[in-house]
Amino acid sequence: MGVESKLGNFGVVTTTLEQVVNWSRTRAMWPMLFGLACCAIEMMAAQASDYDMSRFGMELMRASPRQSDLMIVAGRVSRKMAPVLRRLYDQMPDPKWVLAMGDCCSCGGIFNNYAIVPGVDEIVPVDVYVAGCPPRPEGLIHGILTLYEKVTGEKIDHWS
Amino acid sequence: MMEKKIMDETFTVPIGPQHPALKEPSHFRITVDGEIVTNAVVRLGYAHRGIEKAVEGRNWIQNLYMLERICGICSHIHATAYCLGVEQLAGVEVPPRAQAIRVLTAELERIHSHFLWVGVAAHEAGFDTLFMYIWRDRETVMDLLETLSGNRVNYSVNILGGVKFDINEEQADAIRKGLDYLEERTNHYLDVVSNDAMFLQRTSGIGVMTRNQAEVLGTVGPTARASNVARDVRVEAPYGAYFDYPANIVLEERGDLTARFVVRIKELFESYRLIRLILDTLPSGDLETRMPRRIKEGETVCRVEAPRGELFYFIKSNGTDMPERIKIRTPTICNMTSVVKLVIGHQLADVPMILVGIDPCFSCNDRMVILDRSDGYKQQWTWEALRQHGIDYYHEQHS
Amino acid sequence: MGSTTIMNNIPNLVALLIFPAGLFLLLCGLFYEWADRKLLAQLQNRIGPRWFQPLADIIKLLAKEEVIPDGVNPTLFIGLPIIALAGGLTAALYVPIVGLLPSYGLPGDLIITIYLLSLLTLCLGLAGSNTLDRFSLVGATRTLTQLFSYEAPFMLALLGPAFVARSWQISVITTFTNNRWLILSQPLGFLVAVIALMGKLELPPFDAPEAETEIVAGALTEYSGRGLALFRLGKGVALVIGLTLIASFYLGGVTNPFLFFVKTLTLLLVVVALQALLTRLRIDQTVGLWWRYGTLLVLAQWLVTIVWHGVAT
Amino acid sequence: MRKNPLELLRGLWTTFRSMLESPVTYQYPEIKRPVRERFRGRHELKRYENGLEKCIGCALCAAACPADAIFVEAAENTDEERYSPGERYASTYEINLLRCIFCGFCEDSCPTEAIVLEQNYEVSFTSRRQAIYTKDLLLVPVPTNGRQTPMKVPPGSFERAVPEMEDAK
Repeated sequence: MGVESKLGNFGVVTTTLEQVVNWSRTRAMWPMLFGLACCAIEMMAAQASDYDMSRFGMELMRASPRQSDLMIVAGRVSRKMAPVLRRLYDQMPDPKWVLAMGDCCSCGGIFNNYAIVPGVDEIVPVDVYVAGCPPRPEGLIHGILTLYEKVTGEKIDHWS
Repeated sequence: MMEKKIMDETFTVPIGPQHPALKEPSHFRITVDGEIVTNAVVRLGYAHRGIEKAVEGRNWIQNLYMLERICGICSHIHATAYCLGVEQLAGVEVPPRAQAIRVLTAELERIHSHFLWVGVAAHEAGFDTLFMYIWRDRETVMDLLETLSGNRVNYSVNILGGVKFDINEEQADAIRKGLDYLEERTNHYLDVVSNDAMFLQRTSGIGVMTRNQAEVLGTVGPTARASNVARDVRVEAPYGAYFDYPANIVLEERGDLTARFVVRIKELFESYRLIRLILDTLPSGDLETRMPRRIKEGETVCRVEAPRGELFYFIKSNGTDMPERIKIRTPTICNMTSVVKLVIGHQLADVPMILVGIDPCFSCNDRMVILDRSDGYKQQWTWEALRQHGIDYYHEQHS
Repeated sequence: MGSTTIMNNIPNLVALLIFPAGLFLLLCGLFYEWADRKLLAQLQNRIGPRWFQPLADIIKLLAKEEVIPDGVNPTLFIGLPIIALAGGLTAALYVPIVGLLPSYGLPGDLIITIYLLSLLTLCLGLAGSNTLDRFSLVGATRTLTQLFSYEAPFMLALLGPAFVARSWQISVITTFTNNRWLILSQPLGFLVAVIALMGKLELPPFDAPEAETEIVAGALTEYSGRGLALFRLGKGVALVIGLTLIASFYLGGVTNPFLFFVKTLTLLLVVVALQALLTRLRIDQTVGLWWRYGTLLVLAQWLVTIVWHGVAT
Repeated sequence: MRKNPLELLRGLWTTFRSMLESPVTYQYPEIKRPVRERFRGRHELKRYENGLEKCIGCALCAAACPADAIFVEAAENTDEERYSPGERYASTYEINLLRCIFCGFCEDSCPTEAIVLEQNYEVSFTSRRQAIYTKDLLLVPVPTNGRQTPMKVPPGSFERAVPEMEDAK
């Protein structure tokens, strides 16, 4: 775990620290540069000038899973890709979040056959699902804001 | 040089399945000596979706939406190829207005795809400013497509026997206005990719493919045309409205990355011309003809020119309301061999550029997945094992 | 006795820990990093990050789990970032940060500063070669290669003003260059110094060592939490020091702090514009550029300066 | 750089010209950019002026849906409890938004233009269960001077199995 494992409960100190840390995490959540299909195109569109995600501290798509906090699964996950995806998730240091972008990775979407994992939450725990095929960049950003709300409410003792 | 001393032994740099240079999963094993690539192996199948099997379980109309989702960039052209094939089988004549609108959408899609590619390639070259500008201007096309069809990526403009949407006058004006802006910008980008000396350093003379190579390796589309191979389905075997609106072929001599940039950017002008022509002389008439629910028995092939090159469909019907077999061959799989050949002898830093030079679309090209490999590697995941390996593991951890 | 020593040392402690080195310097580094990213975004027609962005990044990284991969030497893995940051902070003691006179000074501290600055790059290289990851290895090799290519021109370019000031002590040089705009008399030296600074900080177009599309994150691929934060801070500090050195040497010294601040920001704007304009160079192209053009340019500058002074005296 | 410096500078100038433009970013959460009229967002179940539901529970949309995202269960209307002008109404109407691919095929197949893809694209959930939109979530509010369903109507005011309406597109 991150800072949480080193912390006992110091009452008010913990709460303020909690607020500061959550603040920093929601302001600087670095996504991993990890595209799978059509949705990756819209994810890149959200990175580009028009829907500039650097406003939310996502300026740097981290290429290395070691440095990323958020895995945006953009596109359907094939059976062959699933173990790789889980390994990438393991390589990310805690705390880490997963956002399932689009139908295919949320629940298989239109593909329900032998080759597709019916929902990436069969492989890794997912925090936020964004519907759409693919979602607009605004939709993706809305999903990210939903995730931020979720993270802001987190407590230190829930972390570890 | 320094590197040689430190890493004298050759080792393999794995690129993928997850790698910043790849926007979609695929796997390359690059054997480098210092920084020089000595061998490259490509391994596909990470984006295999079993679509060819899945379409056999849906009726003809539902397959339209299924096949549209083969590719997130060139979705319309997939649907068009499928529709053309099915209409051939059913012996249905599509009204000219519908055909014109199909071609118009296809050309708009070509514009968006080429813009996207130039941006991505600039990003690979480490020229993020160009990436930002290109994608900013690409939004114009996306808005036009959204105005036209109501969606940014999977337009679902086609329906069997026609198109779903009409174009009214104000939309036509919007498209014209957008094209004027894009044309001006495109001139600017053509100037950049052919004059910016720093950019040329990364592109000119890199990944040179001679005309002979291009023909032997069976490349298609802009990749081939950049090596002066006159290969364009719109010209050599026109389909749909391309009879009435003939397209001109764009060729380049050099065959290096610069040529691939220039070819694609010059094709944009061709698309602008076609779209304006279609908008000015849009034939009147209704948008669709009646299609039978069951397609009569038979089989057919259908070739169209996707933004990346020739797209091939084989469709077999057994007289029911579901296809018996649909085989798809996408342009990327034809061009993939050229990458493996071309990277050898280049710097490691050039590999992403050369790879992206063919405009790869891995979700397109993964039509099959190997279960039994020759080297005896036989790891196969049953669904239960995968689930156990995945979410169950984390649930145990948290409980 | 003990108390008196403490009393005597309090100014030093303050200078070391809070101002001008230490905390204040870190905040400066964060600010300049933000200005860099914001300006870059503006040039790319984006809005860009909010003002607290680098601070949030650092806090988040500090509160994050630090993964120590197998096969590394843990001591090195944890120690190297600290050394890098310490080097930067120490270097700041000899440099007129925000236009104040340097807290310490001794003859020849220019050399010390330059080498403390390159300590950061060395630590980067070592950190990369410490891990087993292939990408880190390639990144480390590229980092060191680049170090060897730009170090000499950078040094020579900074020694130009030292030559005309007849001293190797930064404070002396800055007092000499007050209201003397050496950029006019040594334009080539200035150019080389700025570009070499970009190479030192691995900013585009010299970011081949951390080119994400080729080698994932370069030497820092395996660094997750604290280590990454410290390295980022170190780079921020190095950016401040480099800008300060060049501005104070070439742009008319450190007459008043506000003016000096403006000068550094202008310099930063130039750097950012170059970043936005140029495509990433391949590592061999970088080396070629430095040895084929950079060194020659700065040597020519030296020749001119020497001849000129020979004529003048 | 073996090219002559003039060429280099010209190329740089070409890039530099477009750097002096103002940002184009749509600051999304604060400023929402209106979508095009044809945009296909989240579905809505429409009502008639008098408050009756347009959906007659024929489940054609469910049959047409390429992604099997729609589930419809129909029940008989009575004059005491009338939901739709038709013979039957949808007692259960569920759309799994995480399955729906927003292709608009349900819209085309609906005989009474009951289901319409509206312009709301802000559909993100923290659990898959939230993504299943039930009828009360999909149904639009009763228009003014309309009555809440189920409504009691005089007997014999609706006989047709499918209400008469102008030809659908």
